[in-house]
Amino acid sequence: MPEPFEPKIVAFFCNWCTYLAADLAGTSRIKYCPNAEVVRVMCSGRVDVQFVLKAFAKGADGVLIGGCHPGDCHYQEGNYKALRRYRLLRRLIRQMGIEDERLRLEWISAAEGDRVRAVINDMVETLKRLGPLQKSEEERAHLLEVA
Amino acid sequence: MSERETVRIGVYVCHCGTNIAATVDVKSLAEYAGLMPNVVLSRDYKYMCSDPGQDLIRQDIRDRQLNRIVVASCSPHLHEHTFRTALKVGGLNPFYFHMVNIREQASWVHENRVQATRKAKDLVRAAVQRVAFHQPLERGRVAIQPDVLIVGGGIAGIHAALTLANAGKHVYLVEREATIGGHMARFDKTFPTLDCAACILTPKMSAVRAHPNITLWTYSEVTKVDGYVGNYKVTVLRQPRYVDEDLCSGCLECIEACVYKQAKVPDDFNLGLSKRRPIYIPFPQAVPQVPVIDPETCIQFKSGKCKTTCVAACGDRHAINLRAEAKEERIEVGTVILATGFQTFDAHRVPYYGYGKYPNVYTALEVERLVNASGPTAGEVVLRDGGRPAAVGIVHCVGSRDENTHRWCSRVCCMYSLKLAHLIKEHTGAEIFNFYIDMRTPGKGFEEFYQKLLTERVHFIRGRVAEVTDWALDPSEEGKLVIRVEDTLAGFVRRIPVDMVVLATGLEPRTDAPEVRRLFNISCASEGFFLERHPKLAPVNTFTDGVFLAGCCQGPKDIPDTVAQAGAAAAEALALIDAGYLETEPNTAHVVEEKCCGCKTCISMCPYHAVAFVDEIHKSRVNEVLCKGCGTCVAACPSGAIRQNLFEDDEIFAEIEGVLSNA
Amino acid sequence: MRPKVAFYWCASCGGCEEAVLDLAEGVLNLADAVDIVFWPVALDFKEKDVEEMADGEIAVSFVNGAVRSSHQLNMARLLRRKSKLVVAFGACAQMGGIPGLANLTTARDTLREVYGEAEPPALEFRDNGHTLTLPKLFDAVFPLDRAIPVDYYVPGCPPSPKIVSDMFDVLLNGELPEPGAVLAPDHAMCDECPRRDSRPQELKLDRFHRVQETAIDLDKCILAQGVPCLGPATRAGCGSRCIAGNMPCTGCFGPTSRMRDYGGKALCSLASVVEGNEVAEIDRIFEGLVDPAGTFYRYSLPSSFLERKRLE
Amino acid sequence: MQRELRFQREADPEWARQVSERPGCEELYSCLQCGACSGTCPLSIYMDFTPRRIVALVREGFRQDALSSRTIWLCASCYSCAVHCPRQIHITDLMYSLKREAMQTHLYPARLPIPVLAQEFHKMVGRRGRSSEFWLVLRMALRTNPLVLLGMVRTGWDLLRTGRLSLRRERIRDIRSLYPATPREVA
Amino acid sequence: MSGVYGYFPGCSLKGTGVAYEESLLALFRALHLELAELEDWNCCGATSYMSIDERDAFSLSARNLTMTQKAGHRDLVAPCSACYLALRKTQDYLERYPKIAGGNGALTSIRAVRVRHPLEVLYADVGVERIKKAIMRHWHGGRVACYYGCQMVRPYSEVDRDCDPVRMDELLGAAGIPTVDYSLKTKCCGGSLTGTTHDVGVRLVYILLKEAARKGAEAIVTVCPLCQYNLDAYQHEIRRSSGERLDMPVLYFTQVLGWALGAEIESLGLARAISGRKRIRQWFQPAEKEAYV
Repeated sequence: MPEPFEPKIVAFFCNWCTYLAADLAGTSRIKYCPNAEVVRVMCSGRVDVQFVLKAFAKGADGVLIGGCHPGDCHYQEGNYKALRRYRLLRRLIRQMGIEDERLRLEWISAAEGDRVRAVINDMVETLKRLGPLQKSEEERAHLLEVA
Repeated sequence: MSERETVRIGVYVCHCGTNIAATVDVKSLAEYAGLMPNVVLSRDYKYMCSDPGQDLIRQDIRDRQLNRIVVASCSPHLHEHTFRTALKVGGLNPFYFHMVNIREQASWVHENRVQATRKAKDLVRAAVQRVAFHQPLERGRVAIQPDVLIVGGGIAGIHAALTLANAGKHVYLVEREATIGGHMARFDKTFPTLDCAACILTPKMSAVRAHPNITLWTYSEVTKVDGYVGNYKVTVLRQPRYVDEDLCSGCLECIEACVYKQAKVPDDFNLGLSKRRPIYIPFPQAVPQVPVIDPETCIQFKSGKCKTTCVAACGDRHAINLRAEAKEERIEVGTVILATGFQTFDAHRVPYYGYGKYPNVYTALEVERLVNASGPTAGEVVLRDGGRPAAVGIVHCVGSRDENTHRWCSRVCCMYSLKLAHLIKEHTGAEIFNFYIDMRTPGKGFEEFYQKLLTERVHFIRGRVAEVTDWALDPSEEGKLVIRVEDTLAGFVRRIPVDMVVLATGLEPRTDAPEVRRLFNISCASEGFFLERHPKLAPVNTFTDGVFLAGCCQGPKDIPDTVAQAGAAAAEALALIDAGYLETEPNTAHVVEEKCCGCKTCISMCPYHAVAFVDEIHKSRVNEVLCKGCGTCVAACPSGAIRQNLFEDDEIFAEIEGVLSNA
Repeated sequence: MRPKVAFYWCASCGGCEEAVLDLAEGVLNLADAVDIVFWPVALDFKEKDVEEMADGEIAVSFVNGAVRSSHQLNMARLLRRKSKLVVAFGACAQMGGIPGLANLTTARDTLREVYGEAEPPALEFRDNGHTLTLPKLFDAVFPLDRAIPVDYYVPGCPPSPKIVSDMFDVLLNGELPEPGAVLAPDHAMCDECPRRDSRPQELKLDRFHRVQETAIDLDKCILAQGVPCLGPATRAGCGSRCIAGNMPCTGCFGPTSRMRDYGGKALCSLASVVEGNEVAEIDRIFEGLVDPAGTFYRYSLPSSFLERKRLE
Repeated sequence: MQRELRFQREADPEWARQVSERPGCEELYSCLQCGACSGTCPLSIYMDFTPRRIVALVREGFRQDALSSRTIWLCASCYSCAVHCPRQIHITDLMYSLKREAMQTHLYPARLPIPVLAQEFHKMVGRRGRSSEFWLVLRMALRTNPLVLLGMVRTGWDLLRTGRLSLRRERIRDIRSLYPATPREVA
Repeated sequence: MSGVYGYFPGCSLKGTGVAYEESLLALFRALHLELAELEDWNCCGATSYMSIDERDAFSLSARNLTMTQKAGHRDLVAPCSACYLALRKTQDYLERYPKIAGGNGALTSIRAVRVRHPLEVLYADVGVERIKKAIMRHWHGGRVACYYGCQMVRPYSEVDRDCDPVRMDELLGAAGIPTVDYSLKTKCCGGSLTGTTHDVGVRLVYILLKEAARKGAEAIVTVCPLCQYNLDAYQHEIRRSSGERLDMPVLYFTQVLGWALGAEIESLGLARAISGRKRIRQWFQPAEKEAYV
């Protein structure tokens, strides 16, 4: 029988809050789903919309951006920039037939190791419901080969 | 990627004993890495961070001409520096390195070995693809301004200040209250040695006042912090005390002269157990020895119709200036020590203990004042109605170890409860009952003190008090406070009538900790205490360079630990100052000028004004000293003309593809 | 002997063909300089004429338009085989162009849109002995380089005369740029924008307008007036024709070499300069951006990372 | 003289684990044994084991002792323990789940009227959809110790003359809708 | 804001607690609040039921809640503390522990209904101020002890805080009825223990009455039929065993408030009290003229 669908999540975590939270989850031995793989950036404000689109195109079933809580950004305002991009990007990917739930922006402070678990587990559950997202090149191949 | 030279990557997988190896198949991970493009060698080793582990890297760089290194082990926050140094020693630019976190973010958080290993492989692959793009970078240096700011004048702040001042550094000590001394100044004796708090504290307090290298600002608060390690620009707001510190001689005649013959105002230093006048000095040994006028209650301020006898009493010294106003001081310091302390748990939050309902239920801090010879009752332990208690119950863990309030253990309550038990018994001969969940006496001489109390025939009842009530079930309980508790050792429920209940309230973060935190750009742990950089290896550092922690603002601790930590914080600051400079991370942004189209998008991105528009050339430019390296402008640059060291687009895209190339 | 060149159009509007003629008298020099062996729009050549040529016989083929049908794909492959160089000419060939917006839907839906309930024509039908076969419509639009290897790109919808003549210069008598090059300057058009100095230092947008909804001030930065203008993200070389016409840049010249997903980058940048820290306020501001995909990917959807709408 | 000794083989840790998965009992293992529950419990003074000790017994897996105790039946569900517990253990729910298990395994103390009342109540409500105090008490008394009825005469009379003792047997119309059929094994 | 409230009387209010129902209806009438009794409601399962079968216990209340929803009521008023808690807990647990429902649709999606206790309705929807204004009769009775019992305030503390609740005291205070500080206001009355382990039950009752008297209360005011029954019905036994003649009236808050707000005295079921009948007769005399405000 085919093995069950395991969604793949690319997680962009800011160095000062969410990445530390993930470390804290580790030192507290909090267990959560292994589906999210973290790309560390200094600030959620560094997350270029291109990164997110790249991830989706390359076969990520979900993308998670983790930053400091509003007002707590280590760089004062980077997380607000992230929030603004995220709000507009959501509408774009919706037009591209990608469900809102596949892209999440979460504020997780260095103290919230438990939230890392909660968010990732919850996202994995949602993605399992939504099923896999088609890679760009696969789509293309499939479309051109009919010619 | 850097010109022509072929990329030769070495991958090192750490077992971390069994921390990683138990959950991640390190062997197959190393083998897998060995097959990746550009990887010329891959090893797994028990402890990469150990000397032999680092030697391995150095040797391979030499013998196998490696020019990129990937280490898969713990969090970069822990050992990135270690390995970069290893590269440097091995003759390679330290930034030809990338670290993969397969411990905190893989082996410790996953149970399924297959999945954890799969994830580790993805992460390593991503790192290998990323590191190929790494560029050689040089660390910048920032000069460290030698002056130090210390926030909080409790024992922690005082000790740190004196240590630094004695080392010849200039210290600004900023205290919110009218005097320094903090909580310790309120204590009578200190456990376990029972030496009097005042005797050991007040000399240090006056030393602070007298020290030429210390600028003491009481009644003051830090309101603004700009800049970065080495040169912080700090604004301090100094509230007017209406008595000029420089002119006042501390004769205190003004206080006697006040038109209020009886003190009327609840005295906060004594937690309202006594009264003071509108012009007052917090306590006899206060530093500075300068009275304060409290405009809330002073007639002159309220109605303007006071004879201002205080001004007259001061005479031609003219120290009293009722028109004084708050003033702002602007200072520049290189380092900061936060010693903002704690606050005690509000006993009202546990209504079953009747605090605020029954007058003879006290908090431990109140009793500290009662037993204090210089306190409101001159050391007499008397009840609010003047009577003397014949039986006293001390309730441990109030607001500690309780999911409904605070889950942590406040560390000091057991010991200070023992101390109060001893002192109350000494003062009153009353029968003392301690109600504890677990007795925690892990310090030097602590257990011996517990032993002493046992032989003093203080009662120790193991059980969390269920309630304190005035409900009398038996004539012997009439008019008493009844403590209902299960004596878990005897195994039955008991009702114990007492005259006085002492609530051993725990320590909690100050209500304004979040604001202070933002002000200095550091983090709080989940309980709300300031977060240290590493619980074991960097206990006084924060994630913000040049900002250090001392005392209970970092977590509950007793006086010895506080003083020790204050010393450590001072030493850390000193180390920075004497080094003269700090090497900065090179992860700054820079504009590729010929590509910049001058659209100015980046200008508004930077809260530090590190990006400026140069009209002559009509392009933006980044001031790398001001740049803190968040990369927000990089993401915002519409034509991709801004780049960030260590977080180049190439590098991040490579990482993303790497993570996903098995998707 | 003069180099042989071919012109061909795939899914396009014909504007790019016009662009060649926009050279005005320059066309005559061109006609002298080259030997045009294939140009269905202008001259009577047949497909088989090309088939009969030897592989690589054609020096340069200029192909405009996106690839949307089996026939276009075959022609592209044929020309690739017969040509030394293939140039993707214009936005459609380079990035998919306006036809590329069809990637927001499917061929089926497109046909339904056109034919309503009526049956779309069968791909093959006979009439007294003759069989006519219609090319198959793909479910997506592709830029030329997704169908065949492309040597050079000429941006623009359509390419500006300057770009076109420069192109002929370098291809016919200059030394060739490195393969894959876009034959236009590699900086953003803001640099050349006549209104660039009017852009404020600290731009913060609190609303967006569509062009038809507002009177655009003639000499102020258009973006600063809340009208989405892609100038900062778009390659220069167009001669700011739209700006001159008091219209915002819609990005036909595509990205600079340092961007990977044109629309994504443009969106990222634009979203960075809006006001608001609250979700509600931010969303309100973006309400003015009615059609994000259409705004940021007007010419480049098929060449974006996502390429097309995901199908259920 | 009674011998008090427990062999480890008598303990059933697996059972403890199962209990810890029941609603409200999740925090079983984080119990501090502080006794706040027993202290605040109005009935602990009548129990054979204080609530704290029940938690200790369950956690260590002494199933027999816990299920056959009178304690679990004396619990009047006043929820004081639940709100006092510093580890937020819902001791009331723990007691309920032990009562249920004691019922199923017939480990409940014989001749203790409380379980009998529960059974009768369950039967009556199960059949009629409502409970009628008079008949409930009557049936319970008959099954345990009819003599207690004598002690109840005075109270019964008081209720009767004040019109508070209804002899009607209440019943709902749509009795079938009482328990929507559900797969039992999930319970 | 006179709206229609769904009304779940529960078994006791049709039996030993009939006075509670009478006075509740009278009081709500006086305040122009409409109570619509739920059609064909069933027993809440109280505490005993939970001791036999968890799922069935929850499905009992689930049925009542579902019918409330069908009837289109947003609020369901449950005067009996046991009923109140059973309903409230059912909502909470079915949401928190899906495994209880075991995939049974009938046991879910009943969050919409707001389960209310009349005390909280009075406090929140009517409010102390409106009560003050609506006073029709001057209290000439003695001081009373407000007794809240367990399940109305624990574990949910939505009607009032679980330790030292005050809302009944405030409401009575607003109606000019003096209350005493009563430390046992949330201690357990023993519930059904008076019926099973009789001596234990009666002992708890005795303690409650005794402490109230010690604090100078001349009556106890309750919010729950079982509390009222226990405190009221066994005083003669206490007299027999301890020789103490308490004869303490045990009233419902709806009776005293109903009286103060001018409800017909006959409609308050005062005659159904067992203990302290004499005192009740004195306190709740038909109004002389000066008794009217």
